[in-house]
Amino acid sequence: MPESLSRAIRWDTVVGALLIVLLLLSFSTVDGFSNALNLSFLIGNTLPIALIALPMTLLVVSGEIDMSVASTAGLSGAVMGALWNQGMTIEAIIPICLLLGVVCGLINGLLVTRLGLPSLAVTIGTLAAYRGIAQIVLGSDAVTDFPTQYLDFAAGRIGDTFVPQAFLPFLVLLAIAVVALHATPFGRSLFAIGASEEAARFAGIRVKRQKLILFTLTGLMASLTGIFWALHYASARYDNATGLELSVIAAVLLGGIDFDGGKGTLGGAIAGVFLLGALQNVMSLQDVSAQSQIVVTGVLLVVSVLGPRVARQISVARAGRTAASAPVSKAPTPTS
Amino acid sequence: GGTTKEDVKNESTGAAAAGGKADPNAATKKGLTVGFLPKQVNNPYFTSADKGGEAALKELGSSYKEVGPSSATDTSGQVSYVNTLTQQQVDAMAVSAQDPGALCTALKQAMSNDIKVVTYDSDTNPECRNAFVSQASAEDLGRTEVQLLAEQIGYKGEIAILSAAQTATNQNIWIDFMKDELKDPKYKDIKLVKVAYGNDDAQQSFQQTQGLLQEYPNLKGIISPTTVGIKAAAQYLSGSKYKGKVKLTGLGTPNDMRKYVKNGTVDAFELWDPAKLGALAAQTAVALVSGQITGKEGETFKAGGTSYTIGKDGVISLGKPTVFDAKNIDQFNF
Amino acid sequence: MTHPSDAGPAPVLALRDVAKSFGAVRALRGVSLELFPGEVHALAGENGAGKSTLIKALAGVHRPDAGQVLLDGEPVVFHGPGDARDAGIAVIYQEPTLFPDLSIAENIFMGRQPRRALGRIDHKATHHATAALMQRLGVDLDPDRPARGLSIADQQIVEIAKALSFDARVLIMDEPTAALTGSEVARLFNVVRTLREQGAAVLFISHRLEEIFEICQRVTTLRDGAWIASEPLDGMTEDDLVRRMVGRDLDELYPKQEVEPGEVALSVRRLTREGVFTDVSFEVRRGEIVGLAGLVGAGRTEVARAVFGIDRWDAGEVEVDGRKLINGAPSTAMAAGLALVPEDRRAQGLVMDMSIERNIGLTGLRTTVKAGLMDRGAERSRSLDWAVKLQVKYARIADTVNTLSGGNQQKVVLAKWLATGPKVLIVDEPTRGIDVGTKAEVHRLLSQLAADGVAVLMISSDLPEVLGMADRVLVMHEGRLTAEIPRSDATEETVMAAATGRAAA
Amino acid sequence: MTVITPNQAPAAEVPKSSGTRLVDRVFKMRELAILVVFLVMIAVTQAGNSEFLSEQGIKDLLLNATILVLVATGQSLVVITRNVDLSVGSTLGITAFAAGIYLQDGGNPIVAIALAVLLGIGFGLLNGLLVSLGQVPALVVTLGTMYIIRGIDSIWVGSRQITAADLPGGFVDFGSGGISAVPYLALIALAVLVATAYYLKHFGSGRELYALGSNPEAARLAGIPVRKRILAAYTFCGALAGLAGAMYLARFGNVDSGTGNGYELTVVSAVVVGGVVFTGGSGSVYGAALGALLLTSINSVLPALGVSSVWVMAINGTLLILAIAVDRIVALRVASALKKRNARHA
Ligand SMILES: Nc1ncnc2c1ncn2[C@@H]1O[C@H](COP(=O)(O)OP(=O)(O)OP(=O)(O)O)[C@@H](O)[C@H]1O
Ligand SMILES: Nc1ncnc2c1ncn2[C@@H]1O[C@H](COP(=O)(O)OP(=O)(O)OP(=O)(O)O)[C@@H](O)[C@H]1O
Ligand SMILES: [Mg+2]
Ligand SMILES: [Mg+2]
Repeated sequence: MPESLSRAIRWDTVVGALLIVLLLLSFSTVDGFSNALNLSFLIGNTLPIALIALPMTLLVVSGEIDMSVASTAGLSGAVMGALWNQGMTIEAIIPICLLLGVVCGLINGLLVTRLGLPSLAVTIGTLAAYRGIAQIVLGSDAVTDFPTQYLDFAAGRIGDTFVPQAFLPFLVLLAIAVVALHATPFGRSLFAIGASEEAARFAGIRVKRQKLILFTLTGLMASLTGIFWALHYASARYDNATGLELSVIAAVLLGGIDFDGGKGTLGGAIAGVFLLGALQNVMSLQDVSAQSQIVVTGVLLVVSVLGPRVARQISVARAGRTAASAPVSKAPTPTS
Repeated sequence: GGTTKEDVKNESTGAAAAGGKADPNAATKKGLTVGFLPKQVNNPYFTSADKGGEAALKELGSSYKEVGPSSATDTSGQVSYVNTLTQQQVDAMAVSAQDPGALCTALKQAMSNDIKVVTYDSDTNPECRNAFVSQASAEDLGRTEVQLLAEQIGYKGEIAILSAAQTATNQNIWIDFMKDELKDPKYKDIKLVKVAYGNDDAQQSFQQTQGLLQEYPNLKGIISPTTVGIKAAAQYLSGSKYKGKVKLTGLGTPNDMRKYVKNGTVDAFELWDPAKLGALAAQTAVALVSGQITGKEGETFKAGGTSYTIGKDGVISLGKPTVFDAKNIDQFNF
Repeated sequence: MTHPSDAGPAPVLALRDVAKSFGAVRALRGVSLELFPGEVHALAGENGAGKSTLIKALAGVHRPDAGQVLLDGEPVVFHGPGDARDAGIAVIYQEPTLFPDLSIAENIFMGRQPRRALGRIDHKATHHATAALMQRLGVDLDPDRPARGLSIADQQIVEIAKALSFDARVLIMDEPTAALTGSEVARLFNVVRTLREQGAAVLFISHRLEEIFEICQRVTTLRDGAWIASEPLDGMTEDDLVRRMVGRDLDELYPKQEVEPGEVALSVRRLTREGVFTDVSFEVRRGEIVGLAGLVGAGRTEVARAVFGIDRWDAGEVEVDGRKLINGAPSTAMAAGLALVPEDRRAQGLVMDMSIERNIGLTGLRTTVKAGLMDRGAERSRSLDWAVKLQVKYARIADTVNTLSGGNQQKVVLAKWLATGPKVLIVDEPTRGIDVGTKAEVHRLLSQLAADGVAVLMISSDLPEVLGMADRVLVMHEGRLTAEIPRSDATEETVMAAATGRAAA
Repeated sequence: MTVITPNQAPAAEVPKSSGTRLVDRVFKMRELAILVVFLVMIAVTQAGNSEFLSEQGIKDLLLNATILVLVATGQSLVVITRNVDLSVGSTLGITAFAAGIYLQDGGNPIVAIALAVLLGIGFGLLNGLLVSLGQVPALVVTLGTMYIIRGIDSIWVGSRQITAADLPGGFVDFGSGGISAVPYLALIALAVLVATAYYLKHFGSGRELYALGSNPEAARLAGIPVRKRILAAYTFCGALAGLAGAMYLARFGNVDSGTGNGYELTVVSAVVVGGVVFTGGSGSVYGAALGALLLTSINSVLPALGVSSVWVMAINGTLLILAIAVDRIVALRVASALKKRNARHA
């Protein structure tokens, strides 16, 4: 099989193609899909997942995982609400919340890199801990009265177009993340770490430091998402974004990021995020029940890993057949 | 000079809901579509409520649809379903809000697209909907539950509350009224020792009940103003040595609680009829679309033979809850 | 062809016209081979000639695309390694295949533990059988110790013990001696001889030709996946064999250039890592090749790891080119001009799932950068340059390194480090698993590097290599430096004496 | 032939330093760290609230742990093979409902349990086939089947629910009954646990699970039927999730479409806290069971100490981290002590 072809059927490109096909089909056949309002809803509701998917992809590529992202988001929303209730200015609150996210990420990172604990276990722990702190901070309050210009920014769109205002900053972040992962030495070292941590260490890559940076970035982005969430939905509660981590992970997996580390592209991950988002939007418009949507998500996940596998096996079998059928050259005559 | 809470308060006073004028005699429109959006689909309570709404709509010659998230804490899911209903251009939607604030933007969006919004069971902020159909006045619910339990324990002893989530809006209002009721001198020998939260999760409610009993060995009674909590507490009590000794009351459905009433774990509990709640929500929605009401205080409309008056902030109340006990429980099936 | 098959005993196991391809790579094309009882058969060929592939075909790991496997003259199809094992074939693969979490005893007897009633495992019997095997091999390894953390050599010994425990009719060994030192090799050979006398057929692969001549009776040579010859070793010379393998005459194996040592480039002073090595001091000068010899487990690798910063040291200091290194920081060591070619290429030297290009590029992340971004052109040309310079045999530079043969993988590791242009190069078993031709090249390279002013510290268990290449030989014994022997005095005897602790330092 | 001479182990056979060996064993037992944490926690609670270890209290502790212990035991087997099964929560939910529906129509409790187990086996097989034949990452596949089974469950169940009133009295009584402070359910779980642990230690196929988790490629070369073993591990995990479903029904007498949602994280936590390593090949089911006991007990300890439930979650998470951190630090200490002592001087 020619290289270009086998490269073209890489799973991340398949996901991207699926997304495009889905969009085109929906535009022409699904009532209410193509109008600007719906598209802005679609994008707006998918943004929190997409935002967290950026650092999560990098983290997973380097062989780690952060289950606490949704809790960090919830915590930063809760702190934002609590401080707002105290009468602080929103302009002061947001940096504080971002800093808090950095601290949350740093804690995860330190536990993983300094103590050498498995990140899955650590972050399942902090998943509970951060959410618990959020509960302590905000209790049963639901803070809703944030200033309108912020709410409008988080929920509004640019004029009458389908583009939410918050989408442009997201695109900037996406571009930064793509460059960081795919075009910098930092990103390159993440792939190496994910594929073989020991070999990366022997190549002089500062594995622990890179991981610490990543966890910290993830915390930062999670708290940014928490702020966005609270403003987008005009509601800061301690249980904001509960369960978001699974959505992020499902989307990232769908985008072809290998959880063993060392493989995947950000483009694929983001395509996965929006594929799931668009699919849910379309299914809702088509009156597919929530339960059936869950099944579809599950089937898609299974197919996303079985598909490339089957494709590869078929292509290997085909390549094997052509090679085997090539004439075997005569063994050279022995020299003695 | 940033923006603080105070600034926001000052800028956003006034601006209540709904303009226009009500015409009580307008004809009831037919062929409408009303979308029901419960907190969670598949939740038995909401299913009965929505079934009630469906029946009422059928009677009124309109059609019904139900959408909703499969988790009761998936607020963003609920928001996107509001959006979906808006996209599908239903005539009205009946929403039970997971969060008073989170749905606001989307609901306002819907109202600006000429869709009438009724909340039922759980309200949003008043400016984000046209009317709220309340299951019973919060005050009634809070006070009667205390009265029920006080009778069962002979107005004496320690009691506790097992609530749902700490953020559950309804429960918190009811609990406030319970505390207020307890201030009455006739309850002077009753002491509320703790409010525990089981998060509407069977297992957590179970363990919270255990904890209450271990922490307060002299506990005489528990009020659980949530159908999940009371069921879990009843199941725990009925399998423990506390059965019959510690009284339990609160809000539960007759089907859930039948067994525990019969085996002596529970004497009496209460609830409104969720089907009626759903029906009233549907009727209110149709009345709003038909222009018979706009949601202003004082307007009246007829639904299912009864006349309802809209109270302050657009709240319509279903009436008093029903108390279930061994004598009457077999007459109910929901 | 000069087969004795019409006369002597019938072959136990044979391959007939076997072909095997991986995608476009034709690893074997029409290869035949016959293994006779009571005979040790050598398989020779350059890196990537197809030796390991042939073995995997024999062992049921690979299904040949064409041709037959014959067991006692009957064609058989092995559906998996288990089938081959049941047919009495024991295999030592080129790369150790141990279960790190399990004990040595379990590793050896996995799948065939002695049983008690009801099919339960007899743990005690397993332990004792392992202890007996270890005694037979003359090593002191605790059967209950987990395999994790074993040195490569010890892992290899466990593999050998595993293969011996089968009492198999056919014993196949893919470079079993690559990580071993002389005394262990000698013991292994004694065991192999005993097996041969008991009538076992043995297939033996090694890049150390003297070993082949020592233990084997017949040899089959492969070149580029093709069968070249099968013949008795009697009367053959090493040069004959090399010519079969390489297809030409070989240059000198130890092309040591005489160099006048310059100033000190690497200086290690009183370095100690508790429980591992103690009070190690030495210097390496520019232009010098210093050999570090010792028995397996003497702690040579440990010293190299600590110097490079992989492990932390507890006391002492290291200077590269006058710059003190920070404890436990490989990146600063690299920045100071230090390079380490580690001993375990699969785990430490390479990211197996990454391309050749990127593996070599990994050490250049700081240099092939333009405006903070990767300069892909520079990265590719740097990688290509070095892959070509070291004559790595590959199909595409973008292929993952796990498709390369063992020796070519080793070349990639070397390329990766030479590309950094180091001032001090530490190589740990640089020619492990490398064929003679390449070995000579590697030696010439090391020699050239030294001549260009690089200070080279060469850790090797291949004593002739140390003697042939080193200007000075340092010897370690039980975690201490016990001797420093100048080239003129370095002989097998002096070095071994120091390594076994017989000579006073 | 059953005559056993006590202490007949010949002294000479015991390696030289049997004393230190024992110490090693004990220290290497990662379970010990958890056990200590657990005991300290219980002791502190008892000191603060004497009701805690009353007969009812002990019974509650055991009952709470039972279901998690079962599921965690099954999960450990899968994790030992370097895989994971995230669908256990969904399986538990759907099997509990299936058993409930059957009982509701007047079925036999034993058959109901068998039904739940069989259904669990079915889902286990599905996962096992996908993972072993498809050779795809277990995390993704089982996240997928988690969604699929949950979706099917909620479509099938709809808004129906099984309540205690629908179930035979004997079945529900069995769920909360026991021999003094020891519930029947806990006895069943214990039996399963001990049998599984014995199997893992003393049977070839059990050891092979560790082997293939430790190094899959080597396992293949050693002729271990890798796919078959993985399939078996998943099937067993599914079976235990099914059994746990039946027990859930008996214990809580209450099943709806949400039952078991989110349970997978609790199970994974228990397994991880119990020292079963996610990269496969090590850990024991006893550890996982202790992890389960620890986790569920925290949820009983905090209310019993009168800690406001607002704090429960934060404390829960912190304790979880503490448990694995302590475990890790102890392991590191022991490892470095061992290294110094064992340094080879050949
Ligand atoms: N799994 C594989 N996929 C693709 N190519 C492979 C694979 N295994 C081996 N090859 C290729 O087959 C050829 C023969 O490899 P093999 O490992 O048999 O060589 P070898 O003679 O054992 O070499 P060495 O002495 O270096 O161990 C090489 O070109 C190698 O790149
Ligand atoms: N039984 C053991 N327990 C713990 N660690 C061990 C054990 N055996 C060996 N080691 C580790 O291996 C080290 C010896 O390393 P190694 O065998 O790599 O030394 P070496 O001299 O580099 O030998 P070679 O290079 O031939 O492998 C010991 O110091 C120790 O760290
Ligand atoms: Mg080879
Ligand atoms: Mg070494």
